[in-house]
Amino acid sequence: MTVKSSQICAPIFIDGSALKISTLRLLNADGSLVDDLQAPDITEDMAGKIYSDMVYTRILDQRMLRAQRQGRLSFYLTCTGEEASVVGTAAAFSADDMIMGQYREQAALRCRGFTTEQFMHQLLSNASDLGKGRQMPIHYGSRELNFMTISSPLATQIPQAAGYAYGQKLAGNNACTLCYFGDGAASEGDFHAGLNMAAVLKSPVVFVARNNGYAISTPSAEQYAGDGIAPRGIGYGIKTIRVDGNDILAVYAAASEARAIAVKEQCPVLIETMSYRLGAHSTSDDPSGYRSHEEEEEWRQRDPINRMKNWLIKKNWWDESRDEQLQNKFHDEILHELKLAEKCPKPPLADIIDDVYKVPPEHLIEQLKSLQTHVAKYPDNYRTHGDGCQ
Amino acid sequence: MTVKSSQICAPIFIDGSALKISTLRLLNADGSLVDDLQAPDITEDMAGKIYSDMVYTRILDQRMLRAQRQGRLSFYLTCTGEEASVVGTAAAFSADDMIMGQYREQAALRCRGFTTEQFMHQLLSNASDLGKGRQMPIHYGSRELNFMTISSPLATQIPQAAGYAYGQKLAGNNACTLCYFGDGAASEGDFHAGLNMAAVLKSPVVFVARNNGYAISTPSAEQYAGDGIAPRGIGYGIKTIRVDGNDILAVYAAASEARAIAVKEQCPVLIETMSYRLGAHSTSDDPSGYRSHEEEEEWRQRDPINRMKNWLIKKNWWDESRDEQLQNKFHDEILHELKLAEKCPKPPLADIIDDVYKVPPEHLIEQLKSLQTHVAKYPDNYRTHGDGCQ
Amino acid sequence: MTEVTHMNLLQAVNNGLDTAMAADEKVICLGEDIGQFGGVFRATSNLKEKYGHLRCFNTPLTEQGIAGFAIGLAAQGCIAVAEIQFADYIFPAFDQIVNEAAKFRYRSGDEFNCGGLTIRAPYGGGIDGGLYHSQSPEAYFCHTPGLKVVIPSNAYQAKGLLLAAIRDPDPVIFFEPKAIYRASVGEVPNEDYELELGVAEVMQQGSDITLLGWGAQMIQIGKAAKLAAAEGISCEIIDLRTLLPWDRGTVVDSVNKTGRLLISHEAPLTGGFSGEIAATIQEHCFLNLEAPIARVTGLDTPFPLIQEKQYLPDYSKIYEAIKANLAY
Amino acid sequence: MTEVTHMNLLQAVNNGLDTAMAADEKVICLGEDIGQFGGVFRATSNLKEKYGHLRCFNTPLTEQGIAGFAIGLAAQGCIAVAEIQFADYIFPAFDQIVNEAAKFRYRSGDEFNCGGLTIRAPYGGGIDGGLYHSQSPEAYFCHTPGLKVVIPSNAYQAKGLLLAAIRDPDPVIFFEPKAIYRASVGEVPNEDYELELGVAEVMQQGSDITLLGWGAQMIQIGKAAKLAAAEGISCEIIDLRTLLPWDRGTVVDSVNKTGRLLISHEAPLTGGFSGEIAATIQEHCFLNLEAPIARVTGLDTPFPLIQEKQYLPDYSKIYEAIKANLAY
Ligand SMILES: Cc1ncc(C[n+]2csc(CCOP(=O)(O)OP(=O)(O)O)c2C)c(N)n1
Ligand SMILES: Cc1ncc(C[n+]2csc(CCOP(=O)(O)OP(=O)(O)O)c2C)c(N)n1
Ligand SMILES: [Mg+2]
Ligand SMILES: [Mg+2]
Repeated sequence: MTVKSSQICAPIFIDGSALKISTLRLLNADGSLVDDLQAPDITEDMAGKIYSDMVYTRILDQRMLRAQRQGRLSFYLTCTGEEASVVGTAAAFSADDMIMGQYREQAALRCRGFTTEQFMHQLLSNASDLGKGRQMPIHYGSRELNFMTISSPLATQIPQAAGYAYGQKLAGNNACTLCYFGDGAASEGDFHAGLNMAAVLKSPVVFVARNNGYAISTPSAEQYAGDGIAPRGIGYGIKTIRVDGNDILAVYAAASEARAIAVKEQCPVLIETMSYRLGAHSTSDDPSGYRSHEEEEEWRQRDPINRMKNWLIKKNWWDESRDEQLQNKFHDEILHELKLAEKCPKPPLADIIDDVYKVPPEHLIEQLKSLQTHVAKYPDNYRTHGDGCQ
Repeated sequence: MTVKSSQICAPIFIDGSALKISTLRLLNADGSLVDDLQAPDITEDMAGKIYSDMVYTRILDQRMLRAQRQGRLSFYLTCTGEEASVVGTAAAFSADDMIMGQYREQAALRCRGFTTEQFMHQLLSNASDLGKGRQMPIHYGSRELNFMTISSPLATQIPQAAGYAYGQKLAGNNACTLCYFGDGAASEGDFHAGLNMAAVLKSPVVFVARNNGYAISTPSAEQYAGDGIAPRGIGYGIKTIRVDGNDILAVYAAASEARAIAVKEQCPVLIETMSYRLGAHSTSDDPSGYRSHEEEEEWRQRDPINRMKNWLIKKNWWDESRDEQLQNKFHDEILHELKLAEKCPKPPLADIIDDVYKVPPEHLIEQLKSLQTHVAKYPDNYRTHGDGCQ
Repeated sequence: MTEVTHMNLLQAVNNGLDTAMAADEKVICLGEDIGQFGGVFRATSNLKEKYGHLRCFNTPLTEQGIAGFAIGLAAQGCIAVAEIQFADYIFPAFDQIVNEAAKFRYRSGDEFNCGGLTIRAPYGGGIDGGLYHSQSPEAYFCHTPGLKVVIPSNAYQAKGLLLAAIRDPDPVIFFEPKAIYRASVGEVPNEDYELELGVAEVMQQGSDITLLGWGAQMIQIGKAAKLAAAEGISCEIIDLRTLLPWDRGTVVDSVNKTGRLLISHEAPLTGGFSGEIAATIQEHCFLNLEAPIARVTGLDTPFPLIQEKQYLPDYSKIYEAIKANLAY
Repeated sequence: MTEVTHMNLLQAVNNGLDTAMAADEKVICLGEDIGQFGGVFRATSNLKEKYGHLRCFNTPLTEQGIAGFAIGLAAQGCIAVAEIQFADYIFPAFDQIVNEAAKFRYRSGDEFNCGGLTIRAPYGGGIDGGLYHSQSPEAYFCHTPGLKVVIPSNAYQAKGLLLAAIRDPDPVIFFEPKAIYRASVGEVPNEDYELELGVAEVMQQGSDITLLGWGAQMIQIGKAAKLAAAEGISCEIIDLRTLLPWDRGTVVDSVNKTGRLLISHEAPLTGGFSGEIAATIQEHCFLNLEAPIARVTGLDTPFPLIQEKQYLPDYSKIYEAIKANLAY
């Protein structure tokens, strides 16, 4: 009797590092293509839109960071350094596809057409905020744009995305779900549940693990001991790819293919984008306590926006003066909308009990009434800034 | 500029089935060694003890199953078919090592020296049960034997084992933890948390995934879409092996080596034992609703106890008449102890508030007092069977 | 004339699920072992056969995943009915239920909701289940705005409340008293019907004391009331049915009439939902209360095995508490 | 004479951890970002430097893992002090805390225990945190026999109660009122001291009404009492400090004296721990109560962002409730 090929007859352990996953890369830092590859399948229009959305996001982030420092916003969080990971994936999906993000994917929302005004209303918790001023800044959401409202508890959107995509499969309209999460969130139990369920139940969902090296202060070396997130996909039986997250062409190519697989084969796909969070975790954070300037500088050299710009220029699709124009336009627009939004009213007090249930039950109506009576008696104690706006 | 070997330049997805893990097997069904291997490193004494513990467990299970059908126990659950996976692993560990099981590992407890009397007291919720009659049958535990009390919520022991082993590492006494769980439990979020934390924090714990093909009625094809549990170990960066769980020599060899690695390298190791749950999930279950007799029969042919017996006989370490003697001895002993235990008293009422806290707080003492008054008034409503025993 | 069938509570649950799935193809059932096998209690028997594996399926063994997946399904527009095998195993799903499902509509300003979600779980003692097959975790969910919590106490309620829960536009936690899955038998209409959520049921009129409970406790309360009646004590019995939001008006009216209230549940005393009810009623009926509101509940311990009978709030404990209350 | 240092509540927590780690090398701190970085609030500043990465370390981002790992550590004999970054994120750990830690000793018949476990988490509103950086989940844990629940309201208590919690032989959930992490400043002894768990603190004697609370609410209660005093109303103020098991005796004595009770907490009303206290006190002080027990709490909604001020039970709401109670 001989040993079948899938058998071994000595207790040899497979090393934890046995499965090394390569990284897809198409674009060099100078904008040339790796190995003189063929030009990837991307139109000038699409490239322009992607680039524009990346630049917009960068400027929005810079501007809002400053606004937060000036005390005009209570909180902010940038996508800086990861614009290619986010726009490159989101751009490969259709408007019918649901996006379920973590919180650092404002670039995807921009890509879907969220307006500057809408950003500002959310960030300032205005009455016109689609979320009615209930959540902290950056917790965007829009039914119209199929962008699920952001939720702070990490990784909860992962099994939800598996379920949402299962519903899309039953509906049979060839839409799928795009689900983002970070390298830190991938340690939560919900990650495991969500990926495994999507694989077993064949949900058409594309998971994008944004591996940016940190979860607040925790470097990935203290987050996992394996080779990142990608090998886990294989463990679940999910088709998986790792890409250079600062290489827009690689990200877009992988995402386009991933969406095609998810919809055609009605199954999940995992993309791990390797990148770096260039800024602080959020405006509450100061990274100097846990990482070096040198490390940051090194990654700044690999800026995804510059890399794409170099490619666009090489292709004669772009030039520096148009770049400056674009930046100025965005800059002005954002500042203008911020100022307008600052003059807008806050949501009315009565909103406080809405949407707990579809119809407010009696006890909530009572609680609101007695609150209104109280607030009327002590108006000075409950003033909210901002009143009057067109 | 050339592509580094870890880079790819086309969006080729790694297939979910890319990592196929082989199975360690040393022993053929007839008791001969695979490929005429060298005899493995196991003494006659150790082999005898292992075999005896496997046989004991089989007989205990058969006898208790019958007792449950006769209404003498409220519940039972057998290890039948998986004795080699359990004894073969437990036997490779030292008495100082903590065992944290799921619930189907009574064979490991036997291996540690739990007596028949102790089994009976737990199964009958007697006053002499170490667990004070508080949990359902089969929820054994013994501090003396370093066998953590079984808990019903699945997979909770996995991160606990990672923490327990971390404590052992700090204590520096070269002990480690042996943690069992099933193919179903491995879908819980706690599995992910536990394995990842053990890998990152370098806990000396050996995880044994008992893959027996089912979680109650759910076959593994509806539990996971990947190649079982083993590839996940690689994903976490954990040294991993898969073994034929019905092959005692393979299991023991893998477990011995795993323990050595865990203690020497102070890190986790994962073993996946491929086997089959030959009986029902528990006495509350009837497998005929979800699987075929043929499938069961096929696996019955691979019975781990028979396979080991054939090997022992081939080695002249055993014969059929000793086998019959041993079986009879266990049979009689178990029946005898069951009868004795049935005559034993149940725990006293006052026990009901003990161990909620180390010292019962005032409100619990009050609740007990009023309960005692009430029970004294309605003694007939609260009789528990079984009184008087030596 | 409505056609009825004699069936037990478990069959009524199965019938309710069947009715919901037949009426609306958007209704999906999911959970551990609920497919082929029909669930460990058989609440989902035959549903996979009837409606296919896409609409009734086994999930991997992960309660947090089940809840999360079901929330996603509901957000997409499906009506998701998830089973948690035992209420004792609902805790791994606690974050998904309490932080996600309960806040889904609120946090999005009604851009999104998961109102199509219903989570069913057998709960309570009475089956020799010990710590982990006996718990009554309803109070944890009643402290969570955004959820509805519903508990039937008989077969008729089970079908009518379940259908209402499934179709309710808010996420509902539906606990089924497994101790009386088979013991509680009654006539159940074959047709599709709903019992309004948020409305308590006055099971018996009375004048001396109000007895309030839910689930399997209604049987203990009924027995105690009979014993009391034999001594000339007239008990009003209220089955709360929906715990969140609860029907304060019905309870207040009753207590204003009887002047006394006793609440009973299996869950431990401290932090149990009887505390909330007592606190509210003492506020609203202060001047009409003739004695302190009494609570007859489980002990403040984990649920024991061998002393289950002693642990549970049974009819004799309720009966004694009625007498003590009247003697106050 | 005891040497003291002027410090805030956060520094007192840090000092308490430092004291515990210095006194016993079995004390281990773990949690997200608590190593090098010292935690997002800096409660664990310098502990990794002082005691090494084996005793103070970052964990992967998994609350269920943190709780499970810490339970295992404690079972092994270590004293595990786990941080959950925000109380809002304790729910993924709910199963490990409620089904495991709370029942560990009981289910094993005292063969094993995880009494060495303490779980710390900043909780409560007041930092513009909205739904997920503001919650007060204490009531969930107070319904769980086997746990102790402790909440300090100032720097002195924070150190003394934390040291007692860490060394207590039962698992303790320790919630820190983050709104007053920096605002609450006081003299804290440099030495090692413990404040007994299970004992409330009477902060102010009074005769007209008892005001009861915990955490950051003590500040609102204090302000309201001052306003009331200006109108000649004498308030007795009790800081509960330990919510489970709670000091019924002290509260009963006080209410028997004043005849009135007001309880305040940030958590939503329904199912909040004030319900349990009110239910118990109406039972024990029935004949001495001159008015219904009042509860001033958060609304029965998720925690809002822009309307946080309106949502919170502040001094003016407490003051109005005091006057209404006295006018009853
Ligand atoms: C369940 C939960 N635990 C903790 C937090 C606090 N928290 C917010 S962001 C964050 C780090 C997330 O890191 P990662 O997933 O890598 O995303 P990144 O910020 O790097 O994009 C933590 C710990 C949270 N929001 N939810
Ligand atoms: C958290 C939790 N969910 C559900 C259950 C109910 N349950 C008990 S055993 C079991 C199946 C476990 O299967 P597996 O892990 O493969 O172990 P096996 O029984 O095959 O040894 C289930 C679902 C439980 N005990 N705990
Ligand atoms: Mg990250
Ligand atoms: Mg199994």
